[in-house]
Amino acid sequence: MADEVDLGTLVAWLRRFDERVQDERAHLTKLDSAIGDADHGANMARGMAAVRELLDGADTSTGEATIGGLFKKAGMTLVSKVGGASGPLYGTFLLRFGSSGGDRTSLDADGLADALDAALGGVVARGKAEAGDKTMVDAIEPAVAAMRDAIDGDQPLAAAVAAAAEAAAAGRDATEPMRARKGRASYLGERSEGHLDPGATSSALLFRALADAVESAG
Amino acid sequence: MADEVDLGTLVAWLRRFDERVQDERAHLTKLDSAIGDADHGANMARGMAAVRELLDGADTSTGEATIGGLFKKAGMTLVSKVGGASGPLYGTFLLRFGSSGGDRTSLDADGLADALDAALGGVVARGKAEAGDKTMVDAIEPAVAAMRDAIDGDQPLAAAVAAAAEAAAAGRDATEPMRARKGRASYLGERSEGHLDPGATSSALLFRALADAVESAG
Amino acid sequence: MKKLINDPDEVVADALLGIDAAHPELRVDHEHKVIYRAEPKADGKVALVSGGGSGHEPLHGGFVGPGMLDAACAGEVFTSPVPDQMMAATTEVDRGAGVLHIVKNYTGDVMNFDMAAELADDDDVRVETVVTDDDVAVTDSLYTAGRRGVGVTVLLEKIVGAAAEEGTDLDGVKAIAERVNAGGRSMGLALTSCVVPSAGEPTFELGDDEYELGVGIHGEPGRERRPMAPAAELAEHLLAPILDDHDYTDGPTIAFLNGMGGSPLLELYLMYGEVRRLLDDAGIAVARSLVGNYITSLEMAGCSLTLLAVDDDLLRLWDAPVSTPGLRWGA
Amino acid sequence: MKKLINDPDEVVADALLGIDAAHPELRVDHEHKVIYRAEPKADGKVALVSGGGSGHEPLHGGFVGPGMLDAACAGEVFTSPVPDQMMAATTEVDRGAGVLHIVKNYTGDVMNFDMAAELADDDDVRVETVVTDDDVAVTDSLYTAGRRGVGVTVLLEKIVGAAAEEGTDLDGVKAIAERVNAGGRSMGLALTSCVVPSAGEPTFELGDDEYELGVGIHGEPGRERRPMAPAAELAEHLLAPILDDHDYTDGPTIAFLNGMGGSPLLELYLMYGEVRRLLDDAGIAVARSLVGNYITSLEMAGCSLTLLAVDDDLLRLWDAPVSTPGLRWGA
Ligand SMILES: Nc1ncnc2c1ncn2[C@@H]1O[C@H](COP(=O)(O)OP(=O)(O)O)[C@@H](O)[C@H]1O
Ligand SMILES: Nc1ncnc2c1ncn2[C@@H]1O[C@H](COP(=O)(O)OP(=O)(O)O)[C@@H](O)[C@H]1O
Ligand SMILES: [Mg+2]
Ligand SMILES: [Mg+2]
Ligand SMILES: [Mg+2]
Ligand SMILES: [Mg+2]
Repeated sequence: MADEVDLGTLVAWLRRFDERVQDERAHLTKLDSAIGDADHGANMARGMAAVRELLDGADTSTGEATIGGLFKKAGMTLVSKVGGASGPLYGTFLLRFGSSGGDRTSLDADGLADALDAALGGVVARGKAEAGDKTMVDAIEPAVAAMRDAIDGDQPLAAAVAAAAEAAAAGRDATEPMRARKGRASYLGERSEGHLDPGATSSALLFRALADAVESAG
Repeated sequence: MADEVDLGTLVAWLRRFDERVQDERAHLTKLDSAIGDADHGANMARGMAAVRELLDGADTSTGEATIGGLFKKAGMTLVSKVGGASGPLYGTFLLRFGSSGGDRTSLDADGLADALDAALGGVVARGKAEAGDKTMVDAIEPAVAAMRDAIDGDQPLAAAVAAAAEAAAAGRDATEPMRARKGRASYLGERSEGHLDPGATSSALLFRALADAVESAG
Repeated sequence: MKKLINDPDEVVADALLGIDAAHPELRVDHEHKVIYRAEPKADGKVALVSGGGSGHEPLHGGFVGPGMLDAACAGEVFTSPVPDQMMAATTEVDRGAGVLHIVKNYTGDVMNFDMAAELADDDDVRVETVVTDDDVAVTDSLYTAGRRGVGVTVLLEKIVGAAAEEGTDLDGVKAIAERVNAGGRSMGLALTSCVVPSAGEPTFELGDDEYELGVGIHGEPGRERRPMAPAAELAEHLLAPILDDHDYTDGPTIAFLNGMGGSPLLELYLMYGEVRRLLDDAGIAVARSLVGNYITSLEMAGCSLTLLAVDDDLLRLWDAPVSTPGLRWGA
Repeated sequence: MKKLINDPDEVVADALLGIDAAHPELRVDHEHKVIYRAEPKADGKVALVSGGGSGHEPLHGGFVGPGMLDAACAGEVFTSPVPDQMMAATTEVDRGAGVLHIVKNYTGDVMNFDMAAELADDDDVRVETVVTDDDVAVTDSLYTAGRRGVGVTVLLEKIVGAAAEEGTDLDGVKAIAERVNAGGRSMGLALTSCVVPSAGEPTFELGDDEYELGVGIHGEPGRERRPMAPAAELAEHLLAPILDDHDYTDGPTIAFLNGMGGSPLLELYLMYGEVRRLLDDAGIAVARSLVGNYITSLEMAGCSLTLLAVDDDLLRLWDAPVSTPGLRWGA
């Protein structure tokens, strides 16, 4: 197992996320129908298809390609193509991930955790949601925390991202009983209880894609 | 059995027609849904309810009440309350019936047949439909003819109006396979085939009501 | 049936209360169910009266006002108004120059307006009538009720209203009306049925994968049921029978994409885009466009297309000021 | 799903072709999906940019024109537009006096407009923003996303558009916008769901005997599901929470009965009649009325009620000429 993720693995992450999003498009929309406006699947699918096109056109093999360069472009692609709440939020996630990665072409476990932490910080700064508000933050925050814990516990990188994926999934599931206080679901008040949050669900796909990409690279 | 219909029986006729129309309102509308615009039941119910109010207010026991006076009022009531195709047509039917009855207060068999003939003539003049066009004429025309035949065959009045009612019902049934050439059903072309005509159906009720009124009076 | 109504048999009377409250520029005679301009037009000008069954709003009541109608008679839902209404309206709006009745060609409408005109004759008001019959879905024939009047009625009321406002006399106004009707053709389609309040259920049932081609504005079923198709194809099915029936290549046209009431405006614009592409291909010049819900069929989803051949004169009348709840410009 | 569309993911792009074809007085930037006036306003006047998810037509694109907006950014259906669109529009319409962004209070809209404003700052265009949040169905709180912006947005775009046309400066225009938003309250209900084209099925299911009270304009379910009731009662359920939240007894109001898209105009007028009766009873004076489909939710059946407190100044701005596809008078 590598103790680093290189640019190729990070690209694979985004490609896997795209695949999962396209597969789960109808499911994400169904979740958004229940407590939102039935567009989360289409939004994520449109955005990640555009990111896929970007990746198809980008040459990541040359020495000039950096994490910062690539993820900022990917983030701007989401911002420019998605709209809604998820566009700025996922866009900011990737932008901040890119800023944190900077000129590097690979990240060690700490570097990856830092970048994900920065990404989470971007989402929180943009959306002002706290844990428990029934948003994607409820999946991302525990994922980043689990990863940090695993690293602090000297677990290998692959185990750390696997823990993050599991924590994201658990965080997603935990949104079900919550009452939404942010985003469109908040309009439902107590009627938002009893439904998974669509954004938390797509964020769980994001961390699952990361774990899978790292495992495959291993 | 009386060989005349007096004003009381004619009033009873209109009241029975009103009752049948209110009972069959939904059915008439259903027929009109298939090949028209789903209002024939409401139209006839509204019109006959107004005629009923007229009859409730009219004093038909005094010497001043005449067939002409009463049926012209009833006809104008339909014209003023119904609208659509059936308002002018049923209105004209009663108006012409009234004109034919004139100052009389009762009609013998010939007088009744003449008045119904005049009424039919009014419907044809107003609507320009011929037999086979899939309209109320397809119920009224055979009814009047059957009545005339019965009288020519020296049958009693009650038998003549019963024959008229049966002929109207048969005429109604005969509209089912027809292709409409007049009225709203004509827009359907061949798709109008296979459905009873709503107006022919209400006209069959009209002649059934007449036969019942005469029989009860007998 | 779920509707924003109280008693299903009182829908028209109740709605007239709202129209009255919303439009101080209109006056509503609730007894006769007639909508008038609050300010009658000047003496000596021809007046226009129309009317028909309700459920087609804004037609006709929404087209009462300067530059368009003087009065509109509101019948029960999908039921022509009665002669008393047209008589009251005709007497009321006459300014000494006569009154044009604008009647959509349906048996009931024609008969009720006929009776009204017969009775109005006695009252020394000169009445002329134009009957619109632009719907190519219906085969025209001497032996049938003939074509229905649909979309062209809206364009006619606008154009003829402008002519009357200009001071054209009754014969002239009638001649323009007939010219408009002669140059207009329409075709409609429905994706869903409407629900007549007094009936309480959909007039017809349509499967999830079919549509009615050649539907009218009363929720009466159309000429043909077809498998559902993309908008580009639907546009062809609307346009082809119109172009089969009338040549629109030798002059400008007004193109009117009308909503039946239940289709989102977004979809109506989308359909109009498809129609325009086809018109361009066919070499037909569009001088003016109208897109929206103008002659509706309650909540029916679907649309109709109307083409109208125009010349400079008709275009000038189309562009003239109009100020009604349903159409307003230049004023 | 049956709709007048081609590819469900291309609905907005396709519809913009039709808007372009139908409205020579507008100019459509198809790449950015922005609708502009064909004739830009004069130099030195404040420009107004709005936008939001599509599916609410005529809002916002139908309100572009003299007396109202300068540009409208069309997002995907029910999805806020992206910052690139607002940036393009802002740069394009600025006449040197700055640009007001009119944003309905939804997380997505606010975030995307925020990003655009941040980026536009670099470009030396002065941008101010007003966020509408008039929907009393949503409990307002510092800890939540807050109230939605709904019906008042239409009234605000009209009034503020007139102020900008008069030459009011950016601060003044913004102050008027905030005054309008502060005096406006809305409440909506739905009888049916809408169908988002890319989703392909109704966003929510409603029984034949129930309605959603407090629904928004994105087809998101409402606050409460209630047994269906007559219009008179529905009107009470719309009005009561508005009057609970704001006092409208000490001055004139504009009353706005808006259709969600799928309810017949006849029913909207009927509802307005019921509302007016209640307003009369409550001693609330209505100076102006607006009834019709202005901020819709695709084919959703239902309506919303908006009340706006006005003074002479706001009324003058409301009455000022406006010439857009969706609202037009005095011009
Ligand atoms: N303020 C916020 N902070 C973080 N996440 C948010 C916020 N508001 C909404 N979200 C997330 O966005 C998701 C909805 O995204 P999407 O449906 O694409 O956009 P929209 O709500 O504009 O239709 C929600 O499920 C939630 O997870
Ligand atoms: N020209 C006509 N002559 C005779 N009867 C007609 C004619 N046109 C229509 N009808 C009758 O009227 C009936 C429909 O009446 P109704 O539904 O009340 O009016 P509308 O067609 O205006 O909705 C038809 O079923 C037919 O019997
Ligand atoms: Mg959503
Ligand atoms: Mg009928
Ligand atoms: Mg009818
Ligand atoms: Mg959305």
